[in-house]
Amino acid sequence: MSAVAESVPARGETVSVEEQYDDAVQQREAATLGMWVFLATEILFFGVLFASYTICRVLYPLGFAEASRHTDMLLGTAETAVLLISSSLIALAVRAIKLDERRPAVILMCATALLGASFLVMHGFEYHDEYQEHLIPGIDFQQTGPHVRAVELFFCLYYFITGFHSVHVFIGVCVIGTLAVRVARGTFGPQRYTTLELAALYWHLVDIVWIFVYPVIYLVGRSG
Amino acid sequence: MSATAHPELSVRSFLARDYGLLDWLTTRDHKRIAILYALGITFFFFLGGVAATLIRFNLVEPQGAIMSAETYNKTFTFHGVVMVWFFLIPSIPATLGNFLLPLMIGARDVAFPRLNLASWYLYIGGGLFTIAALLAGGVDTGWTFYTPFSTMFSNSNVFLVVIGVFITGFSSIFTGLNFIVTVHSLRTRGMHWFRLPLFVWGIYATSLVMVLATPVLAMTLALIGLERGLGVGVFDPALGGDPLLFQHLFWFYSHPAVYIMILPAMGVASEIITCFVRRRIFGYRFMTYSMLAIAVIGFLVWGHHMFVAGQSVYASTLFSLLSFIVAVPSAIKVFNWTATLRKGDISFEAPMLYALGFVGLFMLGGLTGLILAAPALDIPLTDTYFVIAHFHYVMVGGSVMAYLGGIHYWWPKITGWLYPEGWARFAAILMFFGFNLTFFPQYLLGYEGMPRRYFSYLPEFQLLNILSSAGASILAVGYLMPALYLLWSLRYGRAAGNNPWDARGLEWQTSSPPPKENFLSPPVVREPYAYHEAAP
Amino acid sequence: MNRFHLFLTQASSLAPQIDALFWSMIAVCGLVALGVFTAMVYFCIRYRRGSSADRSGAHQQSLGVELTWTLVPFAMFVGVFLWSLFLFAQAHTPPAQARTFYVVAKQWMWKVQHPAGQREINTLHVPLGVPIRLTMTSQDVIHSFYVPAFRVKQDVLPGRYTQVWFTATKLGRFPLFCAEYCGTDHSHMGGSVVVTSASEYAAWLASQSSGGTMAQQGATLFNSLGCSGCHGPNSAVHAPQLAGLYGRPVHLEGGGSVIADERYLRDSILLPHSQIVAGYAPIMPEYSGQASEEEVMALIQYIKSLPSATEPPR
Amino acid sequence: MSEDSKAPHTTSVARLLWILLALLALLALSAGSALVKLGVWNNVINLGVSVSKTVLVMAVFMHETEARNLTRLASVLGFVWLTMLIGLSLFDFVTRSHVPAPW
Repeated sequence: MSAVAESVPARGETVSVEEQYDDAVQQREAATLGMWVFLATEILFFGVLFASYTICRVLYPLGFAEASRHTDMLLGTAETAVLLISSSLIALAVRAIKLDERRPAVILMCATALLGASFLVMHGFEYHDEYQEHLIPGIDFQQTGPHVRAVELFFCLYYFITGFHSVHVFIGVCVIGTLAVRVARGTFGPQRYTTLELAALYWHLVDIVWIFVYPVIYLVGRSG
Repeated sequence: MSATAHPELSVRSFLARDYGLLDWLTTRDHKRIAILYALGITFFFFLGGVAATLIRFNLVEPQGAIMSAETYNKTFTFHGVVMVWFFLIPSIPATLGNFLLPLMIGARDVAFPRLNLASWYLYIGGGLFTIAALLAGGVDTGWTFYTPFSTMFSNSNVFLVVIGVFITGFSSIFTGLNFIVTVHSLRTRGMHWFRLPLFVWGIYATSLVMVLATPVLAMTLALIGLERGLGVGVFDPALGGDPLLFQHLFWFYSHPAVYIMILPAMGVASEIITCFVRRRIFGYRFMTYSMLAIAVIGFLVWGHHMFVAGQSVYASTLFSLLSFIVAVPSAIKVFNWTATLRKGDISFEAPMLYALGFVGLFMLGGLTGLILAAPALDIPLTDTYFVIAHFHYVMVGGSVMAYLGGIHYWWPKITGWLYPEGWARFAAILMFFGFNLTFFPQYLLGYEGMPRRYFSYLPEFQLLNILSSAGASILAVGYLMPALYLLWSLRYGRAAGNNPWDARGLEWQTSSPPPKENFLSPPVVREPYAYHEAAP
Repeated sequence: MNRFHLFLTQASSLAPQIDALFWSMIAVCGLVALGVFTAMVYFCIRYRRGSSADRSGAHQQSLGVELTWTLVPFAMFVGVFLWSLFLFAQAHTPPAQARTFYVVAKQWMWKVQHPAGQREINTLHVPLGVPIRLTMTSQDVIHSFYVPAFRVKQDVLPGRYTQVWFTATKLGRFPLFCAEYCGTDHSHMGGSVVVTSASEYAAWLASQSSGGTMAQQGATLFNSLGCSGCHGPNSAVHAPQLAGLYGRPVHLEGGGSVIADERYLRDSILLPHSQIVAGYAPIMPEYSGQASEEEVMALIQYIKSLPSATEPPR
Repeated sequence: MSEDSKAPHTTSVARLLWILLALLALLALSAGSALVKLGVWNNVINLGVSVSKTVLVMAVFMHETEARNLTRLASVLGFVWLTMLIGLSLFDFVTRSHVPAPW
């Protein structure tokens, strides 16, 4: 029942327990539960966009199929692959730190952050192309055709969804990059990895969101 | 208990030592954060109250007594926004909940104290945006922000208010998250789930709703902000955006939000009633199940706000049925509180008066809610004063009464001083009568057909409006009284002692005010409401 | 006018039925409330501190009691729900012979057009005892058509038709309100519904100038907007025939079918590409922004008036 | 706690890489199937693939297989509530005008 926090030791040998917790296990379980609850709220944040998308698509199936064909399927698929790989790398990084393999962990985390950054760069290319094709509602949208309204609606949702997701990726890249530095300094170890694990959970969720974004944005009406 | 508090305890009290402004503003103690919230909430309550007073004042005359239609619209919008998001939603959870939840489960603090403080800052930050919107000229959309009015037609400061509510939403989410984890992780030895006081159950159920509903509101309001900024968006009718889409998203939050307001109030009432009846709550398990049932089913009934909105008849039918079902657990609770009174040993201190008032007024609000849940009756009654009366019975008669009851009940614990009993009883009774005089005529107004949000009205509605405004002035006096005598008690009140009500909750086993670490020795955990046994 | 009446006038065929349910529920809820209040007061007096009442067995719990007051209210709620559903269904089912009036709402007025072509603002003249169906839309924000004496209310949405119906059963002038908040002058967006006898209504219609019936106005628009170029009987363009279309199922490109109701006709005029008729090319220009809501309503009334090719003209 | 906290549970490298391989295969499946005209099955396959990928990520990468039941419950909560939001609001939209009134 030690309530007094121990001073932070080097090399992540022991973890400091805050006064409201009885022990490190209780603290870790609380933090993990807190993260999962937070992820549930994240799902619902994105959920509003997915719900709006679903309803608009049910209302305008043809327009959404047409609009989806304006997106870049190749880049979208590459982005998906990048995120899936980065997700597995961060999982490997968590494994490494639990086994006290600090160097591999740092490398894996840097690779994760780099993949995340490359995801953002690819998105930048996408946005740039769409700007040139006059596909950005509210800024430069000049399209014609029978479904022009539904196309514009789709692209509103496209920017809200991918924009909001990219913000999450950006936050993830920053967090993982920062943590990589701390891992290199020896802050974490087999006794002290909760922060890292939580960051990985967050990154996986960002990945999961994209897993659903990919088909609804890039794959609609490809066969038509 | 002597007139002065125990010297050692008062030194260890969470209020003693480190009382500089900076110490308070950087505190991580849940008890101090509760007090910070209480200050903010009281401020916003009186701000919203001023708006309410102006509304009632204006409605004394059919053509509007004191202001223009535009000002009136901004006033009721401000009243709604402030009362819903800056008073009712955080009221009981963020003040009493923050203070009591760790004490009641025998914990030293909430699970994430830094996050708790951050929540308060978010709350204040959101409040500042809302006040900025007021100073910049106000907003006239109503607290419901219906599209396309809010996105394409209103010329007021929608953007600022939307940002304010968005930020405050995060405060709500983090508070809920904190409480959920606290209840799961930090219960003291022996405090298993069915030994939790009903207040904790109420806060827990509320936290679930906060966490699962608020993100939807935040994102929906963000979409409104984006649509105003870009001039184009998901709700834009020119693009074929459906106006009902917004309503679905909005009410997915805003109906459960009613349960955010009422579930903790139910918890407070249960604590107070058991204490002053001196017996176990009747049907403890049913009370806990019904709270969880309300929290979950409450998410499935939002469409009853849209019976005349153009929703499909099938959807209306389903939502109506679910709305009737969610009324069952509320009915169970009212019956259980009443049954708890039976064979009790009842005394009528001010908290008990508030609690009894809560049960009665909540029941009237709930019963009229049943009428509105029937789609055929909702057709003539929705968007009239009948609805206004209904939700004020639940939120003001229910939540605010319980909040004030809780403030009185735990005032000795929080401050260490007793409030003046005579004044408190008088204020409680005054409020009860003032409240009924204010809002009962509004049921009649609604039945007669007076629509809500009307700046002017037909002359035949005047009598009832005058009655309502007269009641409001009594209510205003009633609300000012506790503010005054509670402050007075801080200076001149009698020392309370650790357990002035001889109550059984864990929070009464520590000193008043509690020490910073809550308990100097581990509290004794037994079944809740063990009034048939002696206090430990 | 300044007098306060406890009972609101019942001026439509549906009003007495809705009131019956309303007062029944008030009675039941009142009884429940009275029962609980009585019990509370009785317990509070009998078991006040210091009274000598018998308190043995005070802490007993009872599953049976709990289940009783769970299941009995539940059964009652289901009963009320079914009763209410029955009325709700009626409120959504206009009689087949109902006359269609058209309503366009805008900030902050109600524009009404009678089938015979007469227009009114903020006033609606209707004959006694005739079922009236209102097809409504909004030019800007959401409004709500509310006549307390008829117990009817329906939101009026931009970009969509909603409908409401009533049969007036009482002569007189009844207040009409906008019930959905719609901006600055929301509280002034009202007027009245004037119920007159059939003969007075006919006289009133005759006294008003109209540019022909709505269908005639629609026929003029049908030519001037260029619709007849493709949909006319002598057109060479492959376009769907409109005669007898109203109320029929239409098969859509890509599968599925819809009933050609007013909502479908409106969408097909303004946004023809959202639902393409099977077998036709999507070549029709959009009339969104070209035709006002009133003009669309006149066109619809014209299309409805076209005799079906297979049925004898009415 | 002592045993547990000294040697935290880890997932083997092979398992993580197999999962990655499965994820990429599923990605290829959804991209490929989208190019073939399958009507409504396009949507079914895409959604099915997304759900499968999510299950894999949550089960292995996010350690759900060895997590407490409470954590598992928290992890599905968001999805369940999102289903309620989409399900009930969609119910309104799909039953609006295409279906004639039942009475």
